[in-house]
Amino acid sequence: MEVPNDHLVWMYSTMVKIRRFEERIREIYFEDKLPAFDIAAGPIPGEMHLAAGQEPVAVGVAPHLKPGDAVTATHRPHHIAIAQGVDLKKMTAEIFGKDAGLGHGKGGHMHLFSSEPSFGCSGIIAEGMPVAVGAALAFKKQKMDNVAISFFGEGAANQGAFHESLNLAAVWGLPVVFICEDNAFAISVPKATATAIADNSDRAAAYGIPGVLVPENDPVAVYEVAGEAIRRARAGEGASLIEVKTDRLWGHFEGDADAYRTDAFKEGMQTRDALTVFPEKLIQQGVLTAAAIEEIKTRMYGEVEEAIEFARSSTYPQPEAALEHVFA
Amino acid sequence: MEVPNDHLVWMYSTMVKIRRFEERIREIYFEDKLPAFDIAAGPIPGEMHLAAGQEPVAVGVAPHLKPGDAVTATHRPHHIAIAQGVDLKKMTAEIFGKDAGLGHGKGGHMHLFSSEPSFGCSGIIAEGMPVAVGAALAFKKQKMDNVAISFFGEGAANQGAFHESLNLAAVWGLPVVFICEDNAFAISVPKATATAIADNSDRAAAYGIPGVLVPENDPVAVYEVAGEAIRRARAGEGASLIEVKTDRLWGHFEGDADAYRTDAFKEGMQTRDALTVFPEKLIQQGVLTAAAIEEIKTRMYGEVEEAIEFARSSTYPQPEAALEHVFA
Amino acid sequence: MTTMTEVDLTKLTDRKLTTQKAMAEGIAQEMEADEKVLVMGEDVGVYGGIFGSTEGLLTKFGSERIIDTPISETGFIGAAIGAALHGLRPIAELMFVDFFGVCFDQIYNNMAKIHYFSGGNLKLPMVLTTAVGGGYSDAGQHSQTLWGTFAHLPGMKVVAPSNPYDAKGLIISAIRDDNPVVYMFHKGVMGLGWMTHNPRATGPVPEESYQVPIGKASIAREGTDVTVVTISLSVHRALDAAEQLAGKGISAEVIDLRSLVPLDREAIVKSVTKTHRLLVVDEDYRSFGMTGEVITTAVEGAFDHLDAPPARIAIPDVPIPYSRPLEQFVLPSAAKITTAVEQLMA
Amino acid sequence: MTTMTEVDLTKLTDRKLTTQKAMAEGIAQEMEADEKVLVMGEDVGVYGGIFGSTEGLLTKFGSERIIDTPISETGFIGAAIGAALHGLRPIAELMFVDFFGVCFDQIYNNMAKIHYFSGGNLKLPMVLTTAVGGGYSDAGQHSQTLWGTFAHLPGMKVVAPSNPYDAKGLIISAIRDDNPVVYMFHKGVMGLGWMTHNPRATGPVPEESYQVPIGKASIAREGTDVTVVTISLSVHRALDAAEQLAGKGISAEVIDLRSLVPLDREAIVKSVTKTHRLLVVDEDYRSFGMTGEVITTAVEGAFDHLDAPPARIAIPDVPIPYSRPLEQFVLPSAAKITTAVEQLMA
Ligand SMILES: Cc1ncc(C[n+]2csc(CCOP(=O)(O)OP(=O)(O)O)c2C)c(N)n1
Ligand SMILES: Cc1ncc(C[n+]2csc(CCOP(=O)(O)OP(=O)(O)O)c2C)c(N)n1
Ligand SMILES: [Mg+2]
Ligand SMILES: [Mg+2]
Repeated sequence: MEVPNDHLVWMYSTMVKIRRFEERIREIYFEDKLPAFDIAAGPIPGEMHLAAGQEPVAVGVAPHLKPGDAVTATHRPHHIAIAQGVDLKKMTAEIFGKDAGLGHGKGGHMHLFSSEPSFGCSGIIAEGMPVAVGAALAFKKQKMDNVAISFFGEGAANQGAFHESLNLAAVWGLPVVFICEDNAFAISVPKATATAIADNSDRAAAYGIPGVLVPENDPVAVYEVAGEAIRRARAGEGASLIEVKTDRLWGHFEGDADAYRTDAFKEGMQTRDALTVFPEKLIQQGVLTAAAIEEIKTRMYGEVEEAIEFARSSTYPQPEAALEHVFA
Repeated sequence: MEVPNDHLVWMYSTMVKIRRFEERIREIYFEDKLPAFDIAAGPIPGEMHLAAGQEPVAVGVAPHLKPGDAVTATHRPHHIAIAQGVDLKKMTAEIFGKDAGLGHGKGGHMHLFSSEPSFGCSGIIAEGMPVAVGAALAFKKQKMDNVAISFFGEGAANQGAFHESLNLAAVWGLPVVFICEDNAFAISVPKATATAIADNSDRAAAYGIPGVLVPENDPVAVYEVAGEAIRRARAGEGASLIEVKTDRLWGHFEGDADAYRTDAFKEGMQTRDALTVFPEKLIQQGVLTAAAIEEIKTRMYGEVEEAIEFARSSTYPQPEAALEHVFA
Repeated sequence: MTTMTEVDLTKLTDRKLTTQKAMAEGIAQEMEADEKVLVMGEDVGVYGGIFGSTEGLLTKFGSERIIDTPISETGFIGAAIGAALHGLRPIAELMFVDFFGVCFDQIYNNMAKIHYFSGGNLKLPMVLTTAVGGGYSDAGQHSQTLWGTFAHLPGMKVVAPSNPYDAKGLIISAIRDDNPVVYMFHKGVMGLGWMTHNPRATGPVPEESYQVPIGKASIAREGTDVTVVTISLSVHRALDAAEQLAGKGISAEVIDLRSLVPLDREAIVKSVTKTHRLLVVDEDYRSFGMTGEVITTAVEGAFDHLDAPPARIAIPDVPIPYSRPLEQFVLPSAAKITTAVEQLMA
Repeated sequence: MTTMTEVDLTKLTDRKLTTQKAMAEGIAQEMEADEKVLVMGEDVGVYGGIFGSTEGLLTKFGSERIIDTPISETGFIGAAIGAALHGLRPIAELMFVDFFGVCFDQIYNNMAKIHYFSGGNLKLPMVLTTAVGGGYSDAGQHSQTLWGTFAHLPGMKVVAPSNPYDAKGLIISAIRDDNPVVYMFHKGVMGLGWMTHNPRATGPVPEESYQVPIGKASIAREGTDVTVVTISLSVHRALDAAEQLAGKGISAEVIDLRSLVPLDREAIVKSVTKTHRLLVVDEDYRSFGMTGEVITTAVEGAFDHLDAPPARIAIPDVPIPYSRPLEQFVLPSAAKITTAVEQLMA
């Protein structure tokens, strides 16, 4: 699959935006939490799962999506949401717990819901997988050519919902693509001690659907494989499973001492960081210049700063608003 | 694998016992329920899932078991329990809801529990699968050479617990054998509309364990395949998955009009009924004579009648006993 | 609060149906009216639902809209959520409520919370139908009601009809509701040919479409001496007891809650304020459930009106046993209600 | 019912631990004493449990007995059941109680019922440990307590310690119990370095092994004017409120239930009989839960002693919201308790 230049540039730009976003959230997360770390304190309290390193998965898929497509993501959702074009200001405001947030502050970072584009995520492992199947069912029943994408971690692939979702999608021939972000760890538990086989993509055979491995954390590789899977889905040829070997650069959540991964492993991730490797390739290929890269960074950083400014300056919901929205 | 003659005879005899048991339970089940069928009435009330037709699976596995091995079965448990040698009198008394039953009448036909031999079953699809994994874990931790066997229906193979159990068993290298009784239907839902692939044995690849198909409802075929899987498990070589194509001769439960299966399908099952086919083979092979078969029938029918007599003549538990045994 | 009397007057009809047929008719009428409604579940197709809840629907609407699923409750209930978010109005059937443990995350953490998490932006118009209750020796994994468990967790409405009229009206209301509604039908109120005959399971049902409001109790029988609050099949038990009690000069008012969420607290308080005595009857487990909630509601709203401590009858915190004498011992019954009321009056 | 005063006298010690260290020490001592005890769960190994419940155990006992599992709660909790039936005494950790929906069938339908179904023949000596509670903006799928849900369903004991002493004594009792015990530790009582500092999360813990009885409440503070019944972290809130109230001349007795199953009804009734007033404080959802059960227990046992209708504070039947002002609005607090008690006394 040929990748058009504007897609390459978009992918890179979006990777920059995501990384910057995660870095800024990380900084702000620690505001007012130190010196004695207090998870409940600061402008962003609670658990915070950041996706730095996993940008290639998000940006490799998103260019193939169109309005009406549905995406479900996990507890580590920012990169996916940003790539899909979820309103960054509202999303950031939600992470800050503000009334202007996607959920008026009710959901927080693990519960970002948007209807246009259709995005949802959750705090329960594999919870979004059947939901994506259902979105795809709705598309098929309504004869729409939309697709649903379900992102999940390699740890989630050992949860029962994975199995039920893939079987349902396959037996009903639904337009859904399951994308496993294999960062080799589920919190501290290495894939090798949790998963009986090396590649979850091989599990596709248990459902008679295509399973494709993307062995490197490269946006172009993801782009090509996801493109084909989404094309199939849109054309009524059914579901696919993709596994991408990717990297979680930081701890499982912020505050995680990350003592369960060796220094060598961590250095390896730094060396192959797509945020460094990919732009180098783009320069080599003549797609981007150093100057263009600087321009992109300035622009993306600006967008991120604007969203953060928006979130910071927004007001908190009224306490009693907690009682609203239990029922429509 | 050579099947010793005494095993052949034992398998046939046990098949006769199981079939007779199911036939007699069926007859008694309808006592006092007619003319207007009332599920709550009669000596055996409630749902009744009988296994006539599936005897080969039960008797093909049991000869390889030894004391201390653990078996978990399903809502359709009688054939497995009888083959494993669960006390027939106590089991029958439980089905009759009597105090002399395995569970003093508390469990009933879907909740038969025995410690020697170790047998359990349940009313929830796939519920016994993780339990078998845990029994195998206990055997491994305690350095015992026992194995655990988990029986389940082909419908259960689409339940999340199937996936989690197989992965756990594989990744921990446990001595457990998963045996799928594929009778092509989950109540009225045909396998083809529920399961994305033809043979669940192919799903073993998703866990890196051997998966073997037994394509015919034949005790010897089951014996051979189960024998090898149990040998592997006992030898510390890990888990296996087996699928046996078998037949549920009657309705899903008693009272089921069975309108969802065609006459042709039902006739096919009758033609290939192992209770007819297998003894013919044994006669041909000179293992049994017609007279020996009669003798076996007499003996087995007698055992069944004795158990039923025991159950019938036992007393019901005192009503207040309902309050006991919530806690040890 | 609507009384049955009001209902009978306004909706007078000679047409009698079983609860099961009334429920299936309600679904069919909504499916005719709105092509976005569809049903998914195990054996809802050719079998028509193990308890007849979807009888005849496959023939009427075809397998595109009446979908038999694999035994994958997490999968298909989660799929119903996704479908509800994307334009459909699915009805998902959990064959027995007892099976909720394999799929409760999708129900209580996802279905019930997405509207809230989204700050009201996303709506989830779906119905979860499920069979509840015991009394026919189906043992501990096929006889529970568990409505207390569902009602305890916020974000889903919970209804349980006791008669054909309410069954049809409530399923229609549930389908039209923009919120997730859990619709619990007791096998013993369905009027199934293969269950013990229950005359109260057949009753007048207008042919046209109508709604019974969610969150409103009904007075199943008016009375002045004591209030019996209950739901679903136990309404029948209470009505039988009330008849016996009438013979003994005791006038019992029977409140059929019909919904647990929202709970019609006003109806409870109003009746207790009138009668000064309360018995709560429940086929769910006793502790941490419906009986405690209803009694507390009465105590909160009518403390000074209570002439005696409220009493309760429920499953005495044991799994449902299989054997008939054991099961009958733990189930509520008209006899137990009669005795309890007599003790309350003493 | 044991009072804290008794306990402090008999077990006098200068040694102070956090609740988290006390719990881990209790597990370690039992593992040393009985090689059949083992731990399985997500991140219980090198991570030591996300909330430190298994800190140091991997080093002490190795990966044969401290087993990191895949994210397969149905699988490994079911496996713990199988292991318990075959000679081991497993502790299975469900990382957050909020995740129970993916595995509840194994818990409530299997673990809790096998002993009963077997007519008492099979025993299930296992412990399910799980973290509960909110207050740190972890939102609606990571902040629930849900103990009411567990306590409603028969066949499992349910305990929730509020302090280090009880944490150690209860985990030891749970491990030695031949029944399934659900051990719920509130993140806010653990004394974790990365949570808001809570002085009550550190306290005296004897080094030697000891048991705290399951099913016995304790009087966390004696008082005469009003009874505040609660559990887990809300005991701290109630104690804070009781101090404030003392300053206003109101003497509040604080009952720490410690166990919900079995529920120490005697302790509730005894205290209410003395004080004549009851406030129940719960961090679980309000309706169909603990508050209703405790109030009903008081009404059943001490109706004539109540001078005012019992009151309750609990999560007002909404999912736990993320944003700090929203979450604080729905959580119980010392201030809310103080106000409610003042209203009760008025
Ligand atoms: C059902 C359930 N079990 C456990 C958890 C706790 N948990 C949150 S994230 C996580 C690890 C997930 O690993 P993976 O799926 O690989 O995603 P990653 O964090 O690596 O992105 C775990 C165990 C949960 N949220 N839900
Ligand atoms: C979790 C769960 N879902 C649904 C059911 C209802 N149910 C009982 S048996 C059955 C069909 C099982 O089919 P299969 O596993 O093939 O076993 P078979 O009945 O054919 O022996 C179903 C759906 C159940 N008991 N548990
Ligand atoms: Mg991972
Ligand atoms: Mg089958």
